Amino acid sequence: MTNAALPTAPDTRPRRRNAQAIAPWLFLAPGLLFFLFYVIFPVFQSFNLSLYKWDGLGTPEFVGLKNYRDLGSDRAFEVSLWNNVKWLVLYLLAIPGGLFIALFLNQTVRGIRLYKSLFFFPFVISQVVVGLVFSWFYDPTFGLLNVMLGWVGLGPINVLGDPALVTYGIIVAGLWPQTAYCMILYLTGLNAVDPEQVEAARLDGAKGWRMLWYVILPQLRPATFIAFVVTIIGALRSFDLISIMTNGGPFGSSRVLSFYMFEKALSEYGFRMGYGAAIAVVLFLIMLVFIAYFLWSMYRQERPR
Amino acid sequence: MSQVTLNGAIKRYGEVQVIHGLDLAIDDGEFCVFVGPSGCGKSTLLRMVAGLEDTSSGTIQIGDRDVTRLDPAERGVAMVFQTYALYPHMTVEENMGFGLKMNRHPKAEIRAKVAEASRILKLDPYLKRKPAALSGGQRQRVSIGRAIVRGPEVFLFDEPLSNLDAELRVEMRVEIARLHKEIGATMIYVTHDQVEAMTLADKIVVLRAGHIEQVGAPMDLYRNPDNRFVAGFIGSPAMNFLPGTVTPQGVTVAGLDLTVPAPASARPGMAVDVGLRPEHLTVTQGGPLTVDLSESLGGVSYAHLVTPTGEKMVVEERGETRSRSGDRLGVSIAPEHVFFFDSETGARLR
Amino acid sequence: MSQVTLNGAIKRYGEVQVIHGLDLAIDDGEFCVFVGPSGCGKSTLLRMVAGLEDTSSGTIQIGDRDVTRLDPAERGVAMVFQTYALYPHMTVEENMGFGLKMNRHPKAEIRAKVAEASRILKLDPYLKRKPAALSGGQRQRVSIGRAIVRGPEVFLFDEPLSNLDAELRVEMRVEIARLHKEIGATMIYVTHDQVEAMTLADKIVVLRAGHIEQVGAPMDLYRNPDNRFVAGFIGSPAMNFLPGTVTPQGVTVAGLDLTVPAPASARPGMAVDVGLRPEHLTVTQGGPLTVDLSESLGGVSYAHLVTPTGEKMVVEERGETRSRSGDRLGVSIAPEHVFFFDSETGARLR
Amino acid sequence: EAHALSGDLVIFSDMSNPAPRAVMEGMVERFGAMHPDLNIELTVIDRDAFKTQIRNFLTANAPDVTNWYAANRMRPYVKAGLFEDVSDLWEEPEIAENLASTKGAMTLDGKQWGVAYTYYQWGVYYRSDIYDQYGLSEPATWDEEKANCQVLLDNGVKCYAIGTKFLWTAAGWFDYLNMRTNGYDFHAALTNGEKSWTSDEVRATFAHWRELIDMGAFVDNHQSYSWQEALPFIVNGDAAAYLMGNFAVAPLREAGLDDSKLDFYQFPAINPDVALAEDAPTDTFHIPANAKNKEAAREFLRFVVSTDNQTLINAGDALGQLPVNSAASVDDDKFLQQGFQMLSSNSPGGVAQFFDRDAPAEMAAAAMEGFQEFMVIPDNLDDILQRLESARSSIY
Amino acid sequence: MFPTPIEKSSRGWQLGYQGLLPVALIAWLLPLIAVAVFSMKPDVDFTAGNYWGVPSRFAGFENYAKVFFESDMPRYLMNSILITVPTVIGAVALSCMTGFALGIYRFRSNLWIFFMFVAGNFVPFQILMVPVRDLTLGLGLYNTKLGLVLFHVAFQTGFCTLFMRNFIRALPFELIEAARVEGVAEWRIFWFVVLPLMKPAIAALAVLIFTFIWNDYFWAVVLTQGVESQPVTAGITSFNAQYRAAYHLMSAGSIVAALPPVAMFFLMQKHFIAGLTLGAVK
Ligand SMILES: Nc1ncnc2c1ncn2[C@@H]1O[C@H](COP(=O)(O)OP(=O)(O)OP(=O)(O)O)[C@@H](O)[C@H]1O
Ligand SMILES: Nc1ncnc2c1ncn2[C@@H]1O[C@H](COP(=O)(O)OP(=O)(O)OP(=O)(O)O)[C@@H](O)[C@H]1O
Ligand SMILES: [Mg+2]
Ligand SMILES: [Mg+2]
Repeated sequence: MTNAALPTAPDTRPRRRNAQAIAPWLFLAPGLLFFLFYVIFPVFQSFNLSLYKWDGLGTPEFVGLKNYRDLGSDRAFEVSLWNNVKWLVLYLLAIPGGLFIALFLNQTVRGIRLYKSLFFFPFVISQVVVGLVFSWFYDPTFGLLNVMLGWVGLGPINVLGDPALVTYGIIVAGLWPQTAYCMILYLTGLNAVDPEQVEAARLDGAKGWRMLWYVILPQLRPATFIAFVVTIIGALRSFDLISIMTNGGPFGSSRVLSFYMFEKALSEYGFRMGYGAAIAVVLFLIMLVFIAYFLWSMYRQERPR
Repeated sequence: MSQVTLNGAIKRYGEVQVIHGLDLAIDDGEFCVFVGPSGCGKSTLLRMVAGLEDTSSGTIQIGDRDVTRLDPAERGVAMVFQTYALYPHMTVEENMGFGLKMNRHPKAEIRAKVAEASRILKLDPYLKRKPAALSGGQRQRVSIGRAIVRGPEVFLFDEPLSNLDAELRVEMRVEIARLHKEIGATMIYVTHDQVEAMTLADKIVVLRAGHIEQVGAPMDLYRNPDNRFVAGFIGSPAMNFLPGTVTPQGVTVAGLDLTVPAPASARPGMAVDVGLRPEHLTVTQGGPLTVDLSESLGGVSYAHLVTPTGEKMVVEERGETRSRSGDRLGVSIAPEHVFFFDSETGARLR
Repeated sequence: MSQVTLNGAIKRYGEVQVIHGLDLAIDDGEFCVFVGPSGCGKSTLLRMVAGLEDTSSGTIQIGDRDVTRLDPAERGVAMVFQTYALYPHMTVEENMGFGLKMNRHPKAEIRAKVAEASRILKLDPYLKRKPAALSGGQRQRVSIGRAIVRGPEVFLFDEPLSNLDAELRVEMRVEIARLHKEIGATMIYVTHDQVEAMTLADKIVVLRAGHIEQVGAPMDLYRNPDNRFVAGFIGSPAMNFLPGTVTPQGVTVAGLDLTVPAPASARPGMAVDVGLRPEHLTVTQGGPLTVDLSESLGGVSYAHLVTPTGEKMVVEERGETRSRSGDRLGVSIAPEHVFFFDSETGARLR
Repeated sequence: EAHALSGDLVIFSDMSNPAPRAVMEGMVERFGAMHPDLNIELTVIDRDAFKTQIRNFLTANAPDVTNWYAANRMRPYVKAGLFEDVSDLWEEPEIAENLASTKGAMTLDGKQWGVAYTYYQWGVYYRSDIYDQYGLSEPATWDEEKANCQVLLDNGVKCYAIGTKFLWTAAGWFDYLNMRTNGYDFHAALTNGEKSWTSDEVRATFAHWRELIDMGAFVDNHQSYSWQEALPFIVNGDAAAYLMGNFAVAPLREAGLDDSKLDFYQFPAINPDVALAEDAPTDTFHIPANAKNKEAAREFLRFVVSTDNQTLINAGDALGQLPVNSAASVDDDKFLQQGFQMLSSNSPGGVAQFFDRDAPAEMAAAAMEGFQEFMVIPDNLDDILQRLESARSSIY
Repeated sequence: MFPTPIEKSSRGWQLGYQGLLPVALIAWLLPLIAVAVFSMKPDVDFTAGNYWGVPSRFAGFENYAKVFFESDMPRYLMNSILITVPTVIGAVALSCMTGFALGIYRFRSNLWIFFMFVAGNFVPFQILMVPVRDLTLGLGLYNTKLGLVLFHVAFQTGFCTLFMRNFIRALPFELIEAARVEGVAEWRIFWFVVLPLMKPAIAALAVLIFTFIWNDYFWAVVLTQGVESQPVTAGITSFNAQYRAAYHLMSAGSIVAALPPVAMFFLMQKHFIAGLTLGAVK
């Protein structure tokens, strides 16, 4: 055996400089703990709870997947799920709506800043107030809607009392602030549109709709993406408006999953915590599709760094 | 026929006038470069020709048409932007074909024209890529390609190379010169780069604060500047200016022990600025000047000198002998290379 | 004592190795410039010296201390960034004093040091301003001032002038040279600008792809490059390379009607690259070469020539006679100005 | 009194409407005056919100006294051990004797879990001036009822105001129609889950209900209103009557309907073979098991049911309801007198609490939603009953 | 700029546009204007059926006086302030730190932790309802402002971290490196270099979170129950229960409830809009 002294291989692993290795964790700790404690763990607790039957008072009783099986035959759940689909689809109208208003307001005339802010106004107001305002608007006896329908010889209709219309009625109320939100996103997006590209396109002979479609919209993609995300979240979280405007009625026709789960879990006749949790889990799984999509596109953006 | 003619062109932004009634004729097929300090109105003027800025007053003609009130798209011009302004969501091919597509040309024609342009610019391997996947020089080529495809009568360039690094800039400069030779269209080119202006231009327009200072071929401006501004602007390193006095014997340059024949229009006692280009000065060992710093670039070096009166000047040195910091030198110059300017107005005295 | 010594310094990013075991010694008080093409590892190397990047293997010494594993703060270096990296919310004064303040130096001492630095850099009028209210050159001066205040043994500069415009760049370059003379600290300077490298450096380090190609004083590299890469990299416009063959009579350069004495190490029949600097070539009227393009910059002009075999070369012309596109020329050169390189390895043949 | 009380006494109350709120605050004031060393904290919570929040505070931060409802409605809390057993109070002679009538409603598992403080009749409140205008009189039978209604409808007046947004008002109608059609015992069995919702008896009840619906007897769009929001129909004369608890009198009076315009009648008989039965919900006070000052709490309960207090708080100008203490006097108020009469002498079938107090919560929720749906879309009846039946099978 | 600036079009278009703006605005804000008008009507207008007409007289003062002096509204408003302000401070403080950690340091789990915050921020919060309520009950914080504040802080930290981290990412990294070379300790870099630069982000985020929390209804209903701790959004429902069909008072109440975020919006407009885009569009 040759026992020649090998040159001692230099320490190839860089020593992590201590300050820089520990510092991030110290900075993260409070926020992370809070967040884990109040947000991440509860998600898993909900998953767990959905396997139990529990009235919030006694001891939970393990029932396996029974809650989920019950959901399968629960008509109210079906209605809620279906309404959620309506919300998801129709709420997206806020995006073209917002774009339209943004295009309308993207000028530099006197006082336009004030106009922009006022158009944005509905977003700042609590949904509770929006809900109230719109219930009065729809009110079958004195609501402005019927007054206006009267002018054109239509009506009267009871939007919030008609099981076929009620969800649409609430969605319209929700679209109001949401459109304002999308509008502001697009306004700032339009601000960031590269003016030289617009000029290049103008030299290329693009105008009006063709300019919008081929040059502007592609550049507004980030704004559209965010508008899409916030609108989807808004649609799936919709609770306040339903609670204020109809309380889920008439006879449950305006419920959505988030409202139904609240009703099942915490309302006057509810307190089926496990069942409520199961509904929440379903809602979460739907949302997960969008969360995954969002994270994925963020991951793609982050990677080049 | 695509000469460009400006008649009394004026541009106002609100109250502020930034272009003051310019008259300018650019011949068909000419390569015209606008130079001038930052903010002098080069871009504004170019954009007025493009139709991207309204002309407040005066007219602009392209060929025989008065285009003053026409849409940019109708003027038969194409523009290459400093930031390229490529559409990031389209491939190179789509970028180049976009203008034709917007004007509803048939697909086959678009394909043919894009192929032709990409051949000229050697862009074939990149046709399917998005701009983000191209280097700066390639992007600039695409943006030129986009202009070519539309077959415009007039090409407009606004500092097209200033975002490229030094090496690429040289390469693209040569390419643009070649392109001009090949397609022979009228080109108007804005730059603040000496070298680009000197090498590319058939005609240089020197602007200052919205006025034209001088128009002419590059070497004409170099040899025969009309005023101190143009003299200092054209040529690199810049011309040295030293205060001089007109005496009956000629013009004496303070601190330089130098007397040169006075120009015809100079009156004795008059204060003049004497202009001496660094490349026209010859160094002699021993003299009143001190070398502050000597910078050697290889083939050439520049000595920064200080006169006894504290004026600074730069002298070019070539060959093997280079002065060093601290050396004491004299300079000499051929009389025909000395320029004189009125100290007050800056006008050239001949 | 603050020489900087690298021993087998290696840097890996994950699997990719970007610095391949460099050995380098920079003397105390020396001005050392790193040059090389983009991505060759200049910044990485500088940042390894600063401690902003871990050194994967090998050691770095500053003075007599092994700093390889030390925090940036403990290395006694100061760094000047390309983007200045001034704290925008602090005044010039606070920016310069920040490092000392954070290290709990007494107020009076800080004030004194800041005053001293601002005197050197002529920043006194701006001490109370925020960076936003300064011009680019002033900002760069502040960032240098911030480095000076801490009185480091070693200054590190990463392309400090590349965000300035041409005029300011010249001015700041002179200022940095002056500064080095004044404080005499060791300085390491990264740039891709020929002129900066040539004029500032005591020693230039030419890097390529994480390897050192050559180390030496600027004019040594210009006159005596070790290989084709360095020869092509140093000098502007770049050296012309033409294929040549070694014959018993000497080296014949294809298409150029030129035979020059062969270097000692060349074997007959060997293929070599012949290097000719544009500024060493003299033009003769009538000959095998065609002028493709002639670019005149005023005092100097560059003729782009094509040899009968299709090779391209550039020749510098001075004085009043300038060739024009289409002219037919010959060139001559003093034999001592001809360089030879092995066509395969690129190594200089002497 | 025997000895002075001290410390804190925390009371959570659902008496949030203006009149009850005043009563509650008055009681606290008087009780406080009696026990100057006692620091009483009263929290009044919105009556609807209270129903969901009671769970939270019973487990988390229990007060010493809380409002709630009698019968089945208190079962979950009793089962979970959250209410204090107050059988001891019920052994005290004063309470045992005077409150005997509500003892049943407060008893579960043979023990008493709180005390009642008021109850009130349900029935039909109507605009006597409108009835007079069209020459109508209080109906005693279903046919008279419908005939009256037809006259009103012909004159453009709706027979009944109702607001079903919060569902329970429809349950009042169901209670009465079902008790009149099938009798108290059947109704009790149904709410106890012992009868099928698809039975012919239940269908008969709905058939009667449908007669009114088909006539258009109820105000339109009732699903959009709470019970308060439906009051203006009565006040404005757009509807002539309102099936409601006696608590409706106060706001109607306040809105300007004095006794010359407002009157009351007992819900008419439908099936002559069944005895009349009434809804008379009982509202209660309880001591949470986690209460801290139970001594003071007991004292407060004694105070609430004391004869004087009962007289006072149930008076027409206060709650305007019926005292639970038999020694207390019923106010001279016209409606209270009528109600008292009705409940004590004309309700041989029995007295029910109310649908959502008699049926378990989950069933009540499902059923009341069905009632509302039926009132809006009567054709869905089969579907609704099927659903309720399947709910019944899973709930009980 | 797109669409073509109106000043480049004909005079007629310009006038048309200028005229259309207020009309469009009124149509857009019609519901709100109606409420504002409602809140100034005397109650006789409602009994007389004059819902949408001009108020028969101006009764704004008495309506608002009633809201302020005869209802619990002031207490609800106070609660809202006591909930919102600490939440804003807490969430912004925490997220400055998390954002700094995630934006500046390279460590292996960085991106995953960041994604966890982002994902948590998008969770439909109903799924948290039952566990969070139990947690709050368990901590003895049910029906306290503190309970609500703690949860809001935790939940908003998700969004705020996304926002702050992206903002810090956009800061020039050389600033941190420069400070490191100068020997500044990490926490001092945070405090003296990064934090001052985050002022605009902090302002924007603070305004944004203020509105979010002020307008929260769901958690107010889930975690609180009475006038002693409920914020104004929940309070307005009981207020409305109390004044049912008194539309003038309900309107006045709603406007009072909506006013603070609106005032905030107008005062801090710039930050607000910056916030929406900064946090989101990055
Ligand atoms: N939209 C505008 N409103 C008001 N003034 C403007 C506007 N655009 C340009 N200007 C002014 O017009 C003058 C000319 O600007 P221009 O951009 O043409 O200069 P330039 O010569 O291109 O400068 P640079 O070399 O920096 O590009 C400047 O003084 C500028 O401030
Ligand atoms: N964080 C990193 N991860 C992986 N590779 C890196 C990283 N940073 C730099 N590199 C690679 O290391 C090499 C050297 O980069 P460096 O920035 O040092 O080049 P440079 O010589 O400074 O170039 P330039 O002149 O463009 O500034 C490049 O190939 C680069 O792609
Ligand atoms: Mg410009
Ligand atoms: Mg670099």
